Amino acid sequence: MFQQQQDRHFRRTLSITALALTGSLAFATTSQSAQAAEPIPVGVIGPSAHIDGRAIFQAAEMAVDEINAAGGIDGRKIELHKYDDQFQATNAVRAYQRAVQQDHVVAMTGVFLSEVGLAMQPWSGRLKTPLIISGAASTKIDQNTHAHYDRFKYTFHTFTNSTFIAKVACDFAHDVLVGQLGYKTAAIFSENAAWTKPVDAEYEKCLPKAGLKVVDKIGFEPNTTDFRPIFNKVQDTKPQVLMTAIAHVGAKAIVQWHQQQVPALMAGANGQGGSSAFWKATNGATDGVIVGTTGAAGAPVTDKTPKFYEDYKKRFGEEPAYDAYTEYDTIYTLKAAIEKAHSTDGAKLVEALEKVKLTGVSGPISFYGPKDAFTHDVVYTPGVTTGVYFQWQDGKQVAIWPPKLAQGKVKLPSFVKAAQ
Amino acid sequence: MSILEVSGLSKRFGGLQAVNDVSFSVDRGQVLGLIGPNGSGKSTTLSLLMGVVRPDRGKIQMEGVDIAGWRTHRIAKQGMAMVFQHSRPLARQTVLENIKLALLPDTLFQLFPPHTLDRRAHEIAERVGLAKVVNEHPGELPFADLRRLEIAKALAQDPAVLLLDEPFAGLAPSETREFAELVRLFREEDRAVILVDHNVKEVAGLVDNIVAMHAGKRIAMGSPEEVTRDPHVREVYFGSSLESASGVHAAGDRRAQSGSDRPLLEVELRSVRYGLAEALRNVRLQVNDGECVSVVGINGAGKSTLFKSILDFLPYEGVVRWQGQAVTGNGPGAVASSGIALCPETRELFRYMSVRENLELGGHRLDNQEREAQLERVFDLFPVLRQRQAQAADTLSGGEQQQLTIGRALMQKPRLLILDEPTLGLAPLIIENISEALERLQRETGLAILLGEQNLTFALRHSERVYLLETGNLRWQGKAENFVAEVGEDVL
Amino acid sequence: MQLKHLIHWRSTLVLLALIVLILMPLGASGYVLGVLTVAFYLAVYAMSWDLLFGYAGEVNFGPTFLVGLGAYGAGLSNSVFSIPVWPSVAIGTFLALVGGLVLAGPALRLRGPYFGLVTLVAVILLEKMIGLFSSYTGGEIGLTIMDVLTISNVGNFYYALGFMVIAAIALRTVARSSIGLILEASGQDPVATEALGFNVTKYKLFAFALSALFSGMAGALMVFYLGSASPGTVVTVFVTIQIIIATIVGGRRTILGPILGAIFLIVAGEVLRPLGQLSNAVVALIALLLLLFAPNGFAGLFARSGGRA
Amino acid sequence: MLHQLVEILADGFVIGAIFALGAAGFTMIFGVSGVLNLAHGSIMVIAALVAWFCAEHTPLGIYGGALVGIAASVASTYLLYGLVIRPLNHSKRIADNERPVFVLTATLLVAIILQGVLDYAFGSSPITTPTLIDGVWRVAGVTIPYSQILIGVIAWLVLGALWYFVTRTRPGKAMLAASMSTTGLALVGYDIRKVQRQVWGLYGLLAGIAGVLLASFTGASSDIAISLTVNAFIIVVLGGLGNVAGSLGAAYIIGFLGTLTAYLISPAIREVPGLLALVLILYIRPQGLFGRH
Repeated sequence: MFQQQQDRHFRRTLSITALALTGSLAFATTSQSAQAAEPIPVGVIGPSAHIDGRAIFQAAEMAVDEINAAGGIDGRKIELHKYDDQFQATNAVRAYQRAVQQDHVVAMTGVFLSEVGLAMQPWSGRLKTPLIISGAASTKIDQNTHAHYDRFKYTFHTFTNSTFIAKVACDFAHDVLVGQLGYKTAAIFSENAAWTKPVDAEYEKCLPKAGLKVVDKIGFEPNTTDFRPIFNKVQDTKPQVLMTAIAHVGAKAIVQWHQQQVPALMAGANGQGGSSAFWKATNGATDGVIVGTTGAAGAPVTDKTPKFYEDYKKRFGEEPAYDAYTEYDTIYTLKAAIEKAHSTDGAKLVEALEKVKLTGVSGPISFYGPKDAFTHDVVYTPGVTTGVYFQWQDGKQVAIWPPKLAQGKVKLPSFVKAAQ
Repeated sequence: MSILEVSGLSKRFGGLQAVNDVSFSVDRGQVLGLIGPNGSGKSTTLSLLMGVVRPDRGKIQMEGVDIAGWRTHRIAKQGMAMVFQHSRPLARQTVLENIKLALLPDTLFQLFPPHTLDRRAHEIAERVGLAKVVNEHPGELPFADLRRLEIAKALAQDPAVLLLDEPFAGLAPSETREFAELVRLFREEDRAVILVDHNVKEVAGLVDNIVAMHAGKRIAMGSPEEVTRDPHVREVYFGSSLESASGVHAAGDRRAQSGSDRPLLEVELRSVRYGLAEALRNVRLQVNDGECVSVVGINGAGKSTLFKSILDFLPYEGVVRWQGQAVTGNGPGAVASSGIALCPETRELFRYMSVRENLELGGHRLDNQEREAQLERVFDLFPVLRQRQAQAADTLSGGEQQQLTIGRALMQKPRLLILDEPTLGLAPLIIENISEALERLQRETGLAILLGEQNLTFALRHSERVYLLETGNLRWQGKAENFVAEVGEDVL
Repeated sequence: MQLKHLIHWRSTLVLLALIVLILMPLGASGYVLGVLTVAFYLAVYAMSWDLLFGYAGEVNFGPTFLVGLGAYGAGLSNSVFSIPVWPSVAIGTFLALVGGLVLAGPALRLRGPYFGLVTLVAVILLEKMIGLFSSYTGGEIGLTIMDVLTISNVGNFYYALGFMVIAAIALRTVARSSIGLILEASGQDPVATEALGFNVTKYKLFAFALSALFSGMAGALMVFYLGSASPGTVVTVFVTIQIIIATIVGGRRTILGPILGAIFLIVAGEVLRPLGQLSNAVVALIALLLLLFAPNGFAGLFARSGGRA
Repeated sequence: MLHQLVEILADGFVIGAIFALGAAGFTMIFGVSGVLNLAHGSIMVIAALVAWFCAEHTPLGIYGGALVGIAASVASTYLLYGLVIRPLNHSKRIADNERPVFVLTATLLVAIILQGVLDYAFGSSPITTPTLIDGVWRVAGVTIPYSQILIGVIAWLVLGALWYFVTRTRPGKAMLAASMSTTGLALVGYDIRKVQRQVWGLYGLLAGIAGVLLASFTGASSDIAISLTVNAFIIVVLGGLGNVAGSLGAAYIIGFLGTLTAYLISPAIREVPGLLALVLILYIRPQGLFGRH
């Protein structure tokens, strides 16, 4: 009886073992194949289910197709590898490992969530492969690179970080909100996310300088579903403008602002607001909202911007979100670096990237050095790398700032009060 | 000094005084029988002793130490062990491992038991008659062996006081004898045994003393003979007396009036199984139009299984015919719609719905006028339901709920009413109410009734014919007036 | 006989599977090792959960409460207080242990879905706390942790493998020991188990402590592997779901099953990566089909049928 | 202070009603089939997203879209019941005492599958369906959008209809009764399988309506599914499992507690007092606030 039982047990353990072995072996062997030969593999990562994630993939695709059509990089075609991080940091880290060790990409680009970017950052050093972040805004990324340059030097950031985002917003506020509309008070309206903390801090510093008194600071969780309590409180302090710093919070805030007819203009950094998909998601409630972004509706931020905008819209049937501009530039920046380095080696690419200088669709691109506070972030030049502020007017993005790009004037929504 | 002395033990659950000032004692080498009808508080008493339920008042002294209110495992270590009526052995372990579980020390610091444990477990298995199945899994064992396993586990603790909750329930006569032998063995080993059972008869030859309980109170104490003779006990069990009960033969006259021999329900069950256990075998039963028939038997004899099979809640081998048509496999809804109404032991009321809504659902197939009329009849029959018609069902007392259950069944305007233990746990007054209602129903409507009861008085009073069910087999059938003569007190 | 089982198990599974796994770095790419490293940590979460859920019968929807405490305990110690790696791991593990005992409190009072709800609440509250103290914890983007166990793929692979093996031996030993038997009995019928003289409270506390110990330590170690800790990686309900799927798919109450389940889950996720966001759905679909057609999981597929009701 | 009170009342009124709709179906399913459906939130989101999609991308318009969304929800509950729950409930390979765990896990897996499919089909960005009517009502210094009032009114009309249906009509009563005792219902002559199918249909309907209203009130996206499920779970446990009226009360308690917290303390910790209250209540009354015995 015992013998039999032990036998049964033995057989069972053996077969489990066999399964584990064959499983892992099969896995190990399949993953050995596919060595890249001629083309240059480049990775792009983002959450494909998200408006901004989709924008990253589409922009990368477009840039790669253009480059390949024009003969590639030194005659080598780019082979784009897409990775969906599904908003999960561990998933992204595994994808990064796969990209480098399996698909042999020379650089990873994209990244929408700051959480994902920060999780991938340590791996850029370990994998010795550049990570060029085009979508996440967190200033922390650049601070980390600065503080631990040796380990993190492989990380670059083609999207202006939060601090600069706020600086641009203040410049806009000074020119338009105060200068044109005569507003005097503002409330900071920002989601509680890592990328918004530097924005809040900067807003508090620079808004008063721009001429807007900060009468309230409203923070809320990114997953807030009901904004009525928030708008309710806003009306106690009666700000004339809500200076936004939102990206995760999408349609809900805007729709309820519209539905509740909050008598304050909404303007500022707004991660999703640049895409026409957002107009649809809010059913047009976003009409009248002013969005600061990297490019808009063909406004010639640089001379390359209008063509990109038109091509993108034609190809994908929607307006590019903010990170479509930066991701598109990222691919071209990478191209420039590879050409400069005459190599796809990670360390050499880092050196080349540090020296790169070009004009993209989002503005001129060069990176801060190791000594600057925001190491490897794209250099901010006041008055030049400003991006553009536009207002949603009847479903169209109308650029209103900076003046040289302006296509129209601010139109106040019916429920927003003009300054006396 | 007695090893266990209980005094003034009391426990209340909400509105129910489950155990009321009960005292008794038991010595080493003695078997004490704790008897009483269902709901009399004897199982609760065992739970109180074992510390599963904390007593409100009273002392439980074990060798001079008051263990009332102690946690169960401490009481167990003090030398008390209990065989639960329903307990679940470890299904994935063998019988031997289940026994070894009980032998394990209560410590986190011994990962693997000494080898002597194996021998001990085998010895115990041997003693309770499980030697042949030590390497089987409990799921493969017949019912009696599962009970043996429970006893083995209790025995493994080498208890000074052993509590047995209905050890004979569901056993065949030969098995009952084996178990009784085991209990005698415990006595010889100088253990004190407290044994809960429904009837005196079964335990009379086994126990030294009996405590009889009713409605939470101790109503008698003494030797089996004394307790059997005790008028109070007899009344609780038999109402007035058996003879007079079977003497009330209004029932026979009634059938003569309706004068029908047409079979309404014919049941031929070859076998009904729960997994591997066979709950019923070769049961044939017939109910004629307008007749009242009862199925008697103790708890676990298979009455509920029989009724559930008739209503097609359970799959079975065999056939059930209703008015000549086989209804097997039609599903409970269809069987019920054909005119059979069952009042299950669990009542199955719609607990958050009002009394009236419950009744209306019972009569959902009637048109409005008919339903109102029938509702009136039910209210006539059970006036308390009229008063309580807006109350939610689960706010009613037990007796009221039972009346509602019957009322809901009557709303279906059935031709056959099946009642499963309608008197279970109810006060005499309520039982009287229900009794009268049933009589009225038969008299006025010629409704056929199939009654499942362990309360013989009640069963004999209402029925013309009786089936006696014992461990899934039909043991006796015949006219109610012959029951006492032919089976008599044998079943009590 | 219990001891024999153990030796027997060691001699077959550990020797065969372990040898292959130990030799794996010779042939496999860093990517494969990286994937398996994560799978090993997930396996420890799942094994620890199996001890509570499979053996002690506790419907714990909050394994990540323990994992998260371990991860954040270690991560904060390292990044905020600059405590070295191993002491940080110890602190995280200790914090998880405390969390395990806290969770055991309601487990002793509540049963089934009610207890499950409390554990769910524990996870949500932990997530909220991380959000509220974002100046320390980094909020939703999490902590960046500078120290690492090692940056070598092979080294990390061996750390994870070694830890998983230790956890598996420890958990399986306990599960197959007297304590496991008593735990299983108290999960099935606590009253009857008490009546056999066992202090059920003691065993439950022990089970929670052990589960917390390993899941907390795994969380702490994983943080030093990943280089970051965020709610998304160690706390959210999605991680809980992964743990549950790994256990159920691998086979509950086997301790070994969850390892297979975890490897399946992670490897399948990677193999299906080309499907993009549908990969999760497909993995879940496979798991659902397994549940419907092979309810005992992988381990059950290989156990001979019969012997069980 | 007064305007805040008005807003809290107005908000809690709508939120509570939407919660109640979702939870009523959830608890009935538990009563009838013993299923704690962890895919509950996903089903609400299916309705929301399908409704939004049809309203935006097809000529059906808002109302047509809402109907299609609700139909999608009903279809999913039927599929869930027919393809997953029923087979599991009848599987001979699963021991009876383990069945609930299997069903629970299966619904969890369904939730993940749905999340993936929804992400794939609609993206994860939150959407809101178009407002039914524009404009606001200003009262006591408070602005309340007409659309919110309308949503509240619709939610209450549906709740009223549900109440009428389950207390006044025969099939409705049968379904309510089934959630308390399926055996009892079979005993009075109902075909249980049919009633079970009906209850799953009703559940789909309620979850669908709740989902569509939610999409219009606060917006919806695939990633809120889990929190919707947790919310419903909390409500029905508070209300007493299987107790429809109890879950209505609990929905309002949770709704108002959350709204009060959001207004008076911070929207960031909206759920926390509800969760704490839940833990507290479970300690004192493990059978739920309105549960009996």
